[in-house]
Amino acid sequence: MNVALAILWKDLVSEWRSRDRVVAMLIFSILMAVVFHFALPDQDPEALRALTPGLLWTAYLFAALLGLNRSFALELENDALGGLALAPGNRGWIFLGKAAANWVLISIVQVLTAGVFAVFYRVDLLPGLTGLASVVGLGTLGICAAGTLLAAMAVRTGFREVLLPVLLLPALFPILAGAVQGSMAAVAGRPVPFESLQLLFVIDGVYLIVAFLGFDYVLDE
Amino acid sequence: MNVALAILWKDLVSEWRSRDRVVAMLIFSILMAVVFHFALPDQDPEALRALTPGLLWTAYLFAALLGLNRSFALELENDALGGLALAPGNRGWIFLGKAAANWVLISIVQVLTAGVFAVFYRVDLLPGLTGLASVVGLGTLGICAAGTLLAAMAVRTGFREVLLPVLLLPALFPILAGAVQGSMAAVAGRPVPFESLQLLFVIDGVYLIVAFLGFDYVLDE
Amino acid sequence: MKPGNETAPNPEADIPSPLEARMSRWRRPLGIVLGLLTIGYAWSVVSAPIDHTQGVIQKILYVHPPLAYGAYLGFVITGFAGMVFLGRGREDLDRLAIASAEVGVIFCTLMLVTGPIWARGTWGVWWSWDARLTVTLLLWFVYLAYLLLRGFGGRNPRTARFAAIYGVLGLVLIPLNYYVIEIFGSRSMHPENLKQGSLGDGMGLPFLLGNLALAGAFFYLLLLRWEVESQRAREDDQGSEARVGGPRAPKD
Amino acid sequence: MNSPQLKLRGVRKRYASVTALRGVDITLAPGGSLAILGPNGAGKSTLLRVMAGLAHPTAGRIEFAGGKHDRGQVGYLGHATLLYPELTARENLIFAGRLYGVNSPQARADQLLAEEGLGEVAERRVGGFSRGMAQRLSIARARVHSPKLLLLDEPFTGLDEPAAQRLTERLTTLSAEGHGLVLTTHEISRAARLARSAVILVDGTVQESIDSDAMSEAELRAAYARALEAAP
Amino acid sequence: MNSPQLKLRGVRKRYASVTALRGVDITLAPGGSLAILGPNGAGKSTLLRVMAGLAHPTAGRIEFAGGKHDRGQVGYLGHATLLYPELTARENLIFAGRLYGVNSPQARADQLLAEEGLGEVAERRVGGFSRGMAQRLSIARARVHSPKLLLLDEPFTGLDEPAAQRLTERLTTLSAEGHGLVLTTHEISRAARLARSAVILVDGTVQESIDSDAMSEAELRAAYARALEAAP
Ligand code: HEM
Ligand SMILES: Nc1ncnc2c1ncn2[C@@H]1O[C@H](COP(=O)(O)OP(=O)(O)OP(=O)(O)O)[C@@H](O)[C@H]1O
Ligand SMILES: Nc1ncnc2c1ncn2[C@@H]1O[C@H](COP(=O)(O)OP(=O)(O)OP(=O)(O)O)[C@@H](O)[C@H]1O
Ligand SMILES: [Mg+2]
Ligand SMILES: [Mg+2]
Repeated sequence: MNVALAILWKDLVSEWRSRDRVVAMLIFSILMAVVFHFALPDQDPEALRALTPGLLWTAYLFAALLGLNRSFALELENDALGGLALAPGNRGWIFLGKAAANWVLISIVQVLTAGVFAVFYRVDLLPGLTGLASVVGLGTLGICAAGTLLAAMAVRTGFREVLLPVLLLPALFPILAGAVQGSMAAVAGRPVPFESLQLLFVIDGVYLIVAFLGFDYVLDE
Repeated sequence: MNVALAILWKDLVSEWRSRDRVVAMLIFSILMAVVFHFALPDQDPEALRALTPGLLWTAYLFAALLGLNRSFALELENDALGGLALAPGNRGWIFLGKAAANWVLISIVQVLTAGVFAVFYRVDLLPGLTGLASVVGLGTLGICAAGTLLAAMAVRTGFREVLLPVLLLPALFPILAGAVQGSMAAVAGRPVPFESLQLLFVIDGVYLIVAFLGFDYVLDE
Repeated sequence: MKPGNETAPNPEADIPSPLEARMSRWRRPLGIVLGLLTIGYAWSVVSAPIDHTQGVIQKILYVHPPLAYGAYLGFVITGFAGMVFLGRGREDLDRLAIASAEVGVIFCTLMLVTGPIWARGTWGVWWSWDARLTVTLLLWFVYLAYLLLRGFGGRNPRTARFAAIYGVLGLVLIPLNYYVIEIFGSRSMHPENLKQGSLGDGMGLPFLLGNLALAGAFFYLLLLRWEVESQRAREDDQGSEARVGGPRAPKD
Repeated sequence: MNSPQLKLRGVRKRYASVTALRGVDITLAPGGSLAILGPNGAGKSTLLRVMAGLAHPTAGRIEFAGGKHDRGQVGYLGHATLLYPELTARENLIFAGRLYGVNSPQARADQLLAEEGLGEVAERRVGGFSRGMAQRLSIARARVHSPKLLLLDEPFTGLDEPAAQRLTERLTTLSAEGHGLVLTTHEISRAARLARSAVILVDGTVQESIDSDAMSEAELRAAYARALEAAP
Repeated sequence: MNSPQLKLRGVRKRYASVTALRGVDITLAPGGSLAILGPNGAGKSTLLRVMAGLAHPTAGRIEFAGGKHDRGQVGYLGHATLLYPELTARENLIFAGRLYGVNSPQARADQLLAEEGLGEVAERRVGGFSRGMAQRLSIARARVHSPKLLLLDEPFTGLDEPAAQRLTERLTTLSAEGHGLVLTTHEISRAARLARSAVILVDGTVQESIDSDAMSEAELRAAYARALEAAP
């Protein structure tokens, strides 16, 4: 528990010092919005608005990839990850600390990104806000759980940036599917379908448990 | 010149040994295709087909980002980039060697990705193939020129993965715009508009020259 | 518990392990049974009635679901063998996991080939982003990534542990793949899962034989692949015993 | 406050194609100190990583006082510094202290910084440290939780003479207080001064071991030479 | 085949908040050899990086035989190994050879591998090398183009005794043949054996310099002590 808090503190302090991760993720998300604009020209505004939740989640996903990669790149210099592995006690707490830090940073970026997309694509997010927030919160939890575990693995095999998306994206599709569906409903002012939330809940739970237990093996050589 | 060839050889040998970059970029691109599907559900096939060139270029762009990042991550361990900086002669050749290696690897991935998109989105690419190939070739040249320079810069500042997209994407928007336009025409069976090619040509030229000359400063401490 | 935390299993662990030795004895008899089954299967598929709406293409039914079940089976074995490997450090089960993942991916690939052929025949398109189809594609991706992880990481215990965890993570998709039809029921193009008596007259026997034959093929390939894997492990083991050592002073 | 007994039995470690350790048996008595010597690539660092619980042995057992390995009792210094370049020296130590559940990490950090002569640079980012400064901080990190057993892989690397001397004194004191010590080095004279027993590894095998309580430098040198001779 | 004269005038180097060099003047005669000594953080590595052309001085000049700095004449060994972990030892040397336009890189690589005692591990990936093995290869890399001037930053780090001895012999030979040599180390005895002149850096300033052709260890030690005294 203390270990988790120590890691959370350490990650947030490093981030506060440089602010590089949040800023980069944010700019990346905004650039995604612009890329989509270039890539999908000639759409009428109505159609574009319908696409917004999907585009938003795509941006979330890739921004999260960026942040997760960085999160472990930090641990790689001077074999700091080896230093974490030396700490006594259950290594699941190390996972929780890293995952919590990722969750905090990614969530900050998501809130800001949502604002940007709302302006760009002229969508009013306020009416369905609670629904949207719960879907995003749950979805991000799953992304951070699986992402933290798999980023640690990718980093340890020495292939880092390249292996993470290959491992992570397939694991995240169910989350993406549920989250996009839920977000679409929320944005359209409908209640979030129960199945979406259920799906997210179950997957989050499974990923958290597997990651907590599995992290022990990930840090071993 | 010899320096450029030596670096090209070294990069291709490393890649051949692990094949990690090509495989990862390829799978990443395919996953992008699937992500788009999740993000843009309920589109009728006709509309989706029209979007294909844009989606394809988005996939190209992000796959290239992945590859470029990795390309310099390789140089970072043990300060190997410092080793390159020690080599005598004009450092522009170092740039050319890295850029050429990136161009080869990214092009391989692009050909395969185009095949996958053609099947997934039911687009027949054969009729406009020459047009498409020339647009892709030119566009990729620009991506590699700017990308290699900026990736080296990003890596030198120590922020790497996070800084590269932020620096690179804005520089690539003009290329993206021209390339998407050209590709759309080619896929639709129309001749590629002259302005697109012109735009790509000019930008490629400028980026290549700037990068060749600027690389000297990038490698200095 | 973890593999060899403070007590690694017996140093010169036998390769093949007792389990592997026992299992590999089953391969030959299984091969014979498989041969017989295949003959009966082929005969029954040929003599089964031709579907009056779809025509001959409907005969894909006799391979398509069995392939799916084989893929499920392969991935489930991968996941559980991985769990036991993690918990007990049983390297023979790690080798089983590799074998099983590969055979599963082969079955899944064949399903991704036969499905679209059938789809082309009845729906008129090769591919649609139907929920079932999409999740099947994902399943394929996950275990392809599993194999890639093993390929990238090389043959070492660390990679084996990572792969085991990833294999367990991937298990989430199997129930999702099966029940996705029920979840998205109405909007799905792919027909629902088979229920008691949903097959037409005369189609039951060939379908049953198909399941048996392909299950037989699955286990035959699995055992074969497992043997190859333990063979490789043994060669590795012996190879690394040959002196490697560090650098030497030059002998002048 | 003696260190627990450390016992390795038949420890083997194989990397993909290289076998680094081929069945190593070592017993370190409570409060004992051991020097691991051997040529480059002999397996010294691998052995230390196994002792630290960082690397799994491919086969064999490692025990603490007959029981399970306990990472909390061990301090480890490796070839990598284990430090975070973006944090300051002080923050690095505080973080390490928290990882090990040290009671007041701030106070402990300040104490260690002073001992290692890093007081003046305590608030500087570790990324800009010189090799010797990083090495000192890394030594402090290994000691942050006052471990009963210290594992040091070439601890003198990059230290200037006064710092090396201070380290020698500190290790002697710790050893006298009953802390366990295992170290690797290529300087046989230092090894003889610091450790009461030694093993000489060649090619992943213990070729010679000395366990007399008063090990002399000459004796150690002779054993080293014999070990190199004996190896194929 | 004497090395060109190397001349530094008023070299300063400032990092963001730290000044590592505060106006250093050094002249190395053709074929001369120089030891740079000083406590941790004195600026030795920074000075060597400036000489190698890796770091730009913030102010001041650096000249070769009165002319421009020429990277092709310099071989550099730093704290980092400059090696590619995914390539084999041999490939690393061949690559370095090509970078410098060596005539037949393969033959040169094989020769250097044999000299460093790495013949047996030539085809192994460098990623799995032990510290000493990597250090040897890194030394070979610095020498791949037979540079006229060798800059070595703590070259003995991690080497076992036989390897260290071979390196000493090789450097003595090179020096005798007229190659220039600049090295840093914390072992004063080694410095006295290898170099004919020395400077002692403290806090980015040259506090003492010895330029007698027969520098003795005792003399060097005394100068080192004086320099530490003199520094504030
Ligand atoms: C890429 C994946 C797949 C494709 C393209 C595909 C395609 C098809 C097609 C075209 C049919 C015939 C539909 C019709 O008669 O209208 C079918 C039937 C069937 N599929 Fe799939 N399928 C896929 C995956 C799966 C999976 C994973 C299962 C797992 C259980 C499955 C089980 C079945 C069953 C049981 C039927 C027969 C249903 C019936 O006749 O009542 N399919 N599939
Ligand atoms: N991660 C690894 N992958 C592959 N081989 C490795 C790895 N780590 C070590 N080895 C190999 O294991 C052997 C022992 O290495 P180790 O680092 O333990 O040697 P050492 O005795 O510490 O040497 P040195 O004195 O040079 O530090 C060497 O042959 C080395 O190449
Ligand atoms: N990249 C950097 N950023 C900030 N400060 C730096 C950087 N590199 C060196 N310094 C600082 O410059 C000073 C000199 O460092 P340098 O590495 O040259 O010392 P050194 O004499 O080689 O020490 P050592 O004996 O420990 O290797 C130190 O105070 C160090 O903190
Ligand atoms: Mg070592
Ligand atoms: Mg230094």
